[in-house]
Amino acid sequence: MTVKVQREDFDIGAELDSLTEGRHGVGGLASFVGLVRDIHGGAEVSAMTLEHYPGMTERELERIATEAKERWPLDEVLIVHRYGRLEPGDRIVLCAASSAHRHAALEACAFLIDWLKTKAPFWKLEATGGADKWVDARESDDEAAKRWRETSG
Amino acid sequence: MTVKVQREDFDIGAELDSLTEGRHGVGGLASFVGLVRDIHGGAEVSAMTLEHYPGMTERELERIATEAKERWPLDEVLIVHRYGRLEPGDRIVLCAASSAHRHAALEACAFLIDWLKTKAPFWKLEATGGADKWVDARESDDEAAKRWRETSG
Amino acid sequence: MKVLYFAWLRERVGMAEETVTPPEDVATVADLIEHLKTRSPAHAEALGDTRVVRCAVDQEHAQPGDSVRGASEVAFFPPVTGG
Amino acid sequence: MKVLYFAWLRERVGMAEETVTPPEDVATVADLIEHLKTRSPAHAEALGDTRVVRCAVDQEHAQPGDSVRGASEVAFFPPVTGG
Repeated sequence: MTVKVQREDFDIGAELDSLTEGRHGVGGLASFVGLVRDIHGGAEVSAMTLEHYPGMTERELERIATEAKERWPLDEVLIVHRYGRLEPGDRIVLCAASSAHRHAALEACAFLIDWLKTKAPFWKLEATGGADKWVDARESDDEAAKRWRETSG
Repeated sequence: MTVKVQREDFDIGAELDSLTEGRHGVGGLASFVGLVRDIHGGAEVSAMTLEHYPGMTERELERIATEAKERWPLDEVLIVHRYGRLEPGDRIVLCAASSAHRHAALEACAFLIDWLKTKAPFWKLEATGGADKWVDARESDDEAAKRWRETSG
Repeated sequence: MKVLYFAWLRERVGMAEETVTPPEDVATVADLIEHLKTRSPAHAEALGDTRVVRCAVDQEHAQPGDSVRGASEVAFFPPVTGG
Repeated sequence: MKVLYFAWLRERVGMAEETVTPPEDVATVADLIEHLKTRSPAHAEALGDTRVVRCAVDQEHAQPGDSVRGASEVAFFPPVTGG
């Protein structure tokens, strides 16, 4: 299991090769690369800055990688996540899972990226048309409202 | 859409980068790499030779790539498939799909590799313990029996 | 007409490719198989079990009843075993 | 106790980190928020809408009723927006 949180870009080929090199029981390797899009919510995005919580981010990513290994018969799990300033077309995240069985690898990879894209401890500051704006997490707001209400009653 | 059927190995990083380079509307890139396992059906495999039907293979792969683009809102689809002699740990196939939406990319990638691993026009000759043996396609045999029976009656 | 054989069908027939001019009454894939079986004992053996013989006419998958008239390339092969 | 702020909470409070020694009666995350709000108008404004404030105690997600006693690091941040 490998988890990296880094400012630098990553080399997809080198990262993926490291998962399978010398391992002859691996039938398949599923991976997903997330990239910065130039459009978000209809507005043009010129850049984005990802802030995170150093230390806690790594712990949370290791936790979800461990959960994937518990749910599926995986050989290896890899997560590489960038932070800092990123521009459209830049790579943000790579997640990958290898297994003797292709469906295990594919499902684990989908599970990882769904979690990473919605629940990983990152905050997005988007530059749209000159102005910098923190991206809202709308659905979580509603859930949160309920959560805080329950304990304040 | 890119389809390659080749004897040589491929460079995962270079192939995947070519799908997203300079395209800023792509949010995600899902991919799968299939590798030769050293075990098949309980027997140790020392090597495998993939035979194919040059010309028809490319047409069939282009057809399934086109079908994926019709089913999901994809930006690009890539299939690279090797033939010839391969050893455990060698890469056999790479398929990838890119899209503005991660679920489209993930589902299309799973669709492609399921088709490639079961229905692509390749025949496997496995070397197990000194002997070379053509791999059977059991399920298809039964279907086939029915098919030929229907027309011979 | 060019006839191609792949995988163990190629090995059993003993060749990868041959050129045949089938008689006038060969209309379908099934007819062509019966004709090819008369060419040699190896052909008869290789093409004997039609449950495990697949066919493509001009690089399109074909059924036993499909026409081979005017085809330039007919291929026979076992069920595919995938990549 | 070290208190950390992230994203727009950091901007509104006007600092990324501060060291606080809360009074004895601060037992929970909710208590700590009330205490921090007394430190400055910026704190009061930033931490005012608890619907959009999340907390971690010693790098573990925490609920408003969870204890902060003995904690060495408490962080406040908006709901995550993913990678």
